[in-house]
Amino acid sequence: MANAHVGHGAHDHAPGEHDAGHHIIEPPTYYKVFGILMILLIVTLAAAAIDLGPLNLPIAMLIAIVKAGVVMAYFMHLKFNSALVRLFAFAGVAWLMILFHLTLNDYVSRPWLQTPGQ
Amino acid sequence: MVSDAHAHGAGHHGHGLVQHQFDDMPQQRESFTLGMWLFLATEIMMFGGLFFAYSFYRWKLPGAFNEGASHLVQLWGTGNTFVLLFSSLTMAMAVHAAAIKNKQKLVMWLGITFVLGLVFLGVKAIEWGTDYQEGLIPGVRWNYYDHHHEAAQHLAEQNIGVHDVMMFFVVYFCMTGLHAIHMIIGLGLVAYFMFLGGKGHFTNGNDQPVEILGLYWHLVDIIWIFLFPLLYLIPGLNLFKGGH
Amino acid sequence: MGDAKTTGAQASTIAPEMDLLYLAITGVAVFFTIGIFIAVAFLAVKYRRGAKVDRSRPPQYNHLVEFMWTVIPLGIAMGIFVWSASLYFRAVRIPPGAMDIHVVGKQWMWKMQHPNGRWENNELHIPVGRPIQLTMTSEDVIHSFYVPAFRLKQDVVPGQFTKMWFTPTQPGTYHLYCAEFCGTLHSQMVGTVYVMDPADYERWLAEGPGQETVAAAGARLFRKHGCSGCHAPNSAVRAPLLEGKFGRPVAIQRPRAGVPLEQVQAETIVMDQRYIHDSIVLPEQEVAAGFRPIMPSYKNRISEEEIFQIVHYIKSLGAASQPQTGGTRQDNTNRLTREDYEARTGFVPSNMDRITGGGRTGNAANGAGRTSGGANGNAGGSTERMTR
Amino acid sequence: MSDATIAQSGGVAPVTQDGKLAIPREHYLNVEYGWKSWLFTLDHKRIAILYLVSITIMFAAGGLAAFMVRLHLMQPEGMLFRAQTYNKMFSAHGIIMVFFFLIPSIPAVFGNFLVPMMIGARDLAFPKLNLLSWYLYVIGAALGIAALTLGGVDTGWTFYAPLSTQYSYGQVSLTIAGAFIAGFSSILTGLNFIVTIHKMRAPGLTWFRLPLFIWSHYATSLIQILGTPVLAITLLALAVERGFHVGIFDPKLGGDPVLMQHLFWFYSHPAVYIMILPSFAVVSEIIACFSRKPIFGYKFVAAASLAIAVIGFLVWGHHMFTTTQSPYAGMVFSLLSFLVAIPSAIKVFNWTATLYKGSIRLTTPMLYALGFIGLFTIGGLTGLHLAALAVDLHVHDTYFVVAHFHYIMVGGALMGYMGAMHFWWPKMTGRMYPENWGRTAAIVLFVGFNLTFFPQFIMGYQGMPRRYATYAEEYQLWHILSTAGSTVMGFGFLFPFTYLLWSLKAGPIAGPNPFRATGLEWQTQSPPTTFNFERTPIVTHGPYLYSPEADEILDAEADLRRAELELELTRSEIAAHNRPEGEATSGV
Ligand code: HEA
Ligand code: HEA
Ligand code: HEC
Ligand code: CUA
Ligand SMILES: [Cu+2]
Repeated sequence: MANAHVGHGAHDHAPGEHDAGHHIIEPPTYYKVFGILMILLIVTLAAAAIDLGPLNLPIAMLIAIVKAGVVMAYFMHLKFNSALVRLFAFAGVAWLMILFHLTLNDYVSRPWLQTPGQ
Repeated sequence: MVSDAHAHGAGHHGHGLVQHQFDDMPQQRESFTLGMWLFLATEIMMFGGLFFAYSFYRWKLPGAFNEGASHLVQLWGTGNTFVLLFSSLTMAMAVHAAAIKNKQKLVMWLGITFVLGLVFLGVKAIEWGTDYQEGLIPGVRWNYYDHHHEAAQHLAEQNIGVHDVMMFFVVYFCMTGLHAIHMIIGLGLVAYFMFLGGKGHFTNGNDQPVEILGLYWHLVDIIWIFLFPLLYLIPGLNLFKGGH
Repeated sequence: MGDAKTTGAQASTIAPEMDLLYLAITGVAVFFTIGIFIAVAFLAVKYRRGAKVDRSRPPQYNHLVEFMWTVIPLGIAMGIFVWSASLYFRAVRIPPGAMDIHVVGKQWMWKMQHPNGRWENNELHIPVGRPIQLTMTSEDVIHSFYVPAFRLKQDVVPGQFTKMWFTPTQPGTYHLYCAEFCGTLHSQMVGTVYVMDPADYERWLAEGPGQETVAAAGARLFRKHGCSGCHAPNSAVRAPLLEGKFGRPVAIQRPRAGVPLEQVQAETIVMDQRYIHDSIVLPEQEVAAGFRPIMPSYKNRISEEEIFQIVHYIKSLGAASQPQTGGTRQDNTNRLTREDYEARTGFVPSNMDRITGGGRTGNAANGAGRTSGGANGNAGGSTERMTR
Repeated sequence: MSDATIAQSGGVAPVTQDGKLAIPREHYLNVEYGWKSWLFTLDHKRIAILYLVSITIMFAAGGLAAFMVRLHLMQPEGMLFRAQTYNKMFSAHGIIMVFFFLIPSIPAVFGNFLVPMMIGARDLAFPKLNLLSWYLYVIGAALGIAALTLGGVDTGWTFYAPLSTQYSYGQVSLTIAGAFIAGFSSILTGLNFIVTIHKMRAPGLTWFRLPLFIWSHYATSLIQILGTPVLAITLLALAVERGFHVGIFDPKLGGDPVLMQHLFWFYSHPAVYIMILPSFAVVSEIIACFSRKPIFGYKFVAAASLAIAVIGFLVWGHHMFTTTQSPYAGMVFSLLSFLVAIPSAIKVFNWTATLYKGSIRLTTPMLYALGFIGLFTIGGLTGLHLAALAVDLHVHDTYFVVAHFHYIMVGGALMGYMGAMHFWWPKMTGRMYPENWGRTAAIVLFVGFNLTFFPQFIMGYQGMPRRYATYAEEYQLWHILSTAGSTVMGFGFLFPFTYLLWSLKAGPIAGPNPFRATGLEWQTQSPPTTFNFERTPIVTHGPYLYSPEADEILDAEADLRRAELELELTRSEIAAHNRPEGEATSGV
């Protein structure tokens, strides 16, 4: 929908879209990103070393999400892609959340119905 | 998709890099980028089914998952995470090399990526091999209760059933197995791209296929980024003790 | 079956309410269907090509109209939803004091047990006017307990207990169906529900003794076929004891041609139904480690049915510390224990504790499939099913 | 014959004046010949034809199985087969019809053919993927057929565990492999469409100038992309469980069978919208054309497609009301199921409203489209019965459900497919189908359809369970009616099968736009050339430039001209005196 322009047509692009996939990131950025990933890897391990009880899992996932985000933004150039591409990149994750949410909804609420007979 | 991009783009038809159905290069580039991301969305959904099964059983059988995960060697897992993250860097460098039309560097970075991928699979093979010897592969060789009599006894006391530990390993092998299949496909593509890259295919202005390959490679990496803490780190950190 | 009533019969308290809701929805459906049909037919005729009618300034859209035909169906739909959901909760929430009957589904039959322990197959006798609750599980695949005259069905899922309840309102005989596809004879997993006067029911209940349980039948066969001659604790032959072994790991050897048994590596598998079954028909295939393979094969000498019973008997030995009375215990809890279920269905349903309030305490969710096995090296064959 | 002529003259009246239309000299069908030109083609139109042929074969197979099912059920104890064989028969029927016929049907054939043409593109964005998707489909279908001939499957199309993983003796793994591969074919089609629709529209073709056909296909593609992978992984898990005897879903091995149902329906409910949305697409085009009006409330109809695609992902639990699913989850799913009915309602009402003040021609495609509205309405409204938690306790897994989904999938989706077949047949082949035969077949199918499936509602409510090889006697009457109806349907399908083949050789020549439709696909010759358009069209307006009033005038003029011509001819006839009558009129 980003590119609907009356009288132009689909491949007359919104400003900035021209660059989709053309944007060249210079290696130093990549090195920095890699450094961040390494730090995050260490943080992952450190977080696992501390026993936080039920918090361990969410924290581990949070770090993993940050890692994935960094990879997507820079290595996969998502930061420089059009909004449309970003939309679809997140559609997969969003739909997955539907699956998780509604299914766990079922399992979690199973014991709720207390029957007086019991 | 990747090969599609290549075969046309590389100018097999002898005229231009723009395929017949497209008007110009930007349109073609955007189409391929969008198409690849859609494909990645399907990959996310596909792995998503397994991630869901994982979450569900871990939620249902927390003790058994803890026990099962304690038999994985965290050092291998950590090493492999490093290897894959590193390979993502080298892949990004390969994409960059193609963009700046540097043939030597392109082939070099792809080569390093390839080697790193091999290392990853090698480590996985070692891990699985040990699992086999230990009888930790459900449906293939499962001797868990033989080798871990005490643990089994202990679990029984906690009311953790025979199959509950097995469930961890079923999920573990499904997830890492599917991931490994993706790695193998990725390696095949990287090798193929090295071959074509050596012939100058991607440094003639048609660098997009490499970028698309890169997207695939990074996604496989991202999936591992999630697999590693979910599978290896359940019992907390204990790098140097293999559970076996 | 021929005498079983079907449709018209509204034989439970919930049935008339179901029919009313059904009729209401059907009313909505008919209204819209007829409306659409008439509108389409009328417009198609009136505005047929060549008809001299006013076609000036045809409307392209109209927000008010769109709004109306979004909101009105939405309102109707929400109305139906509220009605049906509230009826549904009444249909699934079990009233206090319901009489508890246990149901086990298996390919392809139903087994019901009454509070006093009486078992029956494919028939269900119940008193009229009393709330009845069924506690159900399955031995193998998913089945579904369906009595059209009650307007109710509930899936019967292996590894879990499901419940349904109803109060029959009319004496008579009614169809009982299995509604979830469960394999070859799904369509013959049918039976009859007899709704009786309470007095008749009491008489019926009293006249039949508790029938032999599967495990008890197995015990009889175990003696009849001479198994006990070797496997009894005081037997002269050196053969493994079977008590307390079910569901536990056992060491075995798989003899290979030309290799002396002593040199064959032992491995561990879980003693499960398949293993026992194969031990009976193919004893030489997996030999209990440390024993000579002298056990004769009973292939073609014992029917599958009998093997099934023997297997269940051996399973019940797995709980040797408990009295082996199977389902005929007559204490006033009228609930089967974990062990009873284990003996009947081969595993303890995961929600056992919640449903029956009995059994061992512990993480109920962890209970599924505790005691049967089957995932060992050679299970790739076709012998894993013998639940008939 | 004469009807075809009328349709034709009603179509491009000015062109018919010279009395002769000709098939254009060069088009996509005759640029190349030989099997290689087909098996390696990258032309979306040729791939569409490949799909058409293979899908027709699968439909015949699935229909044959359906007919066997119906014959068997003539008698309570079953007429033809042992129970085992019957189970394999309905499983084969369901699996073929769903995975190998209905899911690919309209998108892969007509979507493939028309999406690029409707947006003024030369081809889909990824022609090679398109061809690959056809090959995947063929491999999947071949595996499916192989499984069915090498012993069959008896799990139903739903593959519920643990029946499918531990207890079924059939060729479950092979069938699963077939469905798995066909699934990827479906994913590739969807991916191709989305990119094409986003990136390849002709200049000036903004989103709200897109035909509704495109909107619906876009929504379909979204479902294909986001849903199908979950089916793939579920099938994979089933295969692993079956192959290695480990328990992912089998409770005896620690698994949870209801989890499998969740995963299965997460795809398979949205999949029913994969089946129906493309039919919505077709019906919107046909109704606009034959009532000579833009679709009423275009934007609402377009948005409804997307709404269905999204909400459709939230309702899958309504297939599991009687399992161990929690009543609260059931309630949520029930509520959402009622919500998803609303966009469908919007569509039905808007189509009906489109007829108002139109200039309606009851051609064959229009008959199918109007039939679609009626039958889909019945099917959809009975979906409300099923979505109502309480009622579903009674009718779940009875013939009421069977009737519900056949009303939608046969009465709706299949009728849409038949409508599309007739509507775009001239575009695809350059020749007209015979109008009278077409109408007859449409009516026969409509009658046969209702006779087949209406009785199933009745016996379903009376408690007749589905997937029963034998049944209680009191249902026999309804079964016999149903079988009778299916026989009528079987004959009904023989008509189009025959006359469409005939029309390939002998049908009247259609000309570029026999129906005077205004979509882009009609602005080029029939059959089109390989690249569809001489030059990329520039779009300055919406897709439905119809005006019933103007049309009536045009029609009247055409009629006048025809009358004059006829008069002239009659005069010359009288002059010639002995010329036979038939020849004279056929010249018109
Ligand atoms: C193309 C296929 C298709 C489509 C489009 C639908 C559409 C719908 N389906 Fe159906 N369905 C199937 C195919 C389909 N279904 C199949 C194959 C099965 C069985 C699977 C199996 O078990 O094998 C099934 C089963 C099925 C069930 C499970 C039944 C059971 O097993 O117990 C349910 C339950 O809610 C359901 C509901 C619905 C609803 C609410 C819609 C809605 O989308 C319908 C919306 C349409 C309308 C409502 C009509 C138009 C509206 C009006 C004219 C206005 C008036 C409207 C109101 C007042 C609200 N369907
Ligand atoms: C697209 C989907 C689709 C279509 C089109 C049909 C079409 C038909 N279906 Fe079916 N059906 C399903 C999808 C479909 N069905 C599904 C998903 C199930 C559930 C399966 C399960 O439970 O797992 C089912 C189940 C099902 C049952 C229930 C079985 C049971 O539960 O025991 C019945 C019974 O009457 C039936 C009948 C029919 C009939 C009579 C047709 C008729 O419309 C068919 C008409 C067609 C013909 C009669 C053949 C036409 C072909 C030719 C004329 C060509 C001639 C042949 C050659 C040249 C070789 N179907
Ligand atoms: C001649 C004595 C004999 C008779 C009679 C006999 N068995 Fe056995 N059985 C053995 C011996 C010895 C073994 C151990 C060697 C082997 O596994 O083959 C054994 C093993 C078994 C095992 C495996 C036990 C384990 O711990 O692995 C089972 C189960 C079993 N028998 C059941 C039966 C049943 C049921 C019958 C009667 C139908 C029966 N046996 C009759 C001698 C006998
Ligand atoms: Cu049991 Cu169907
Ligand atoms: Cu559904």
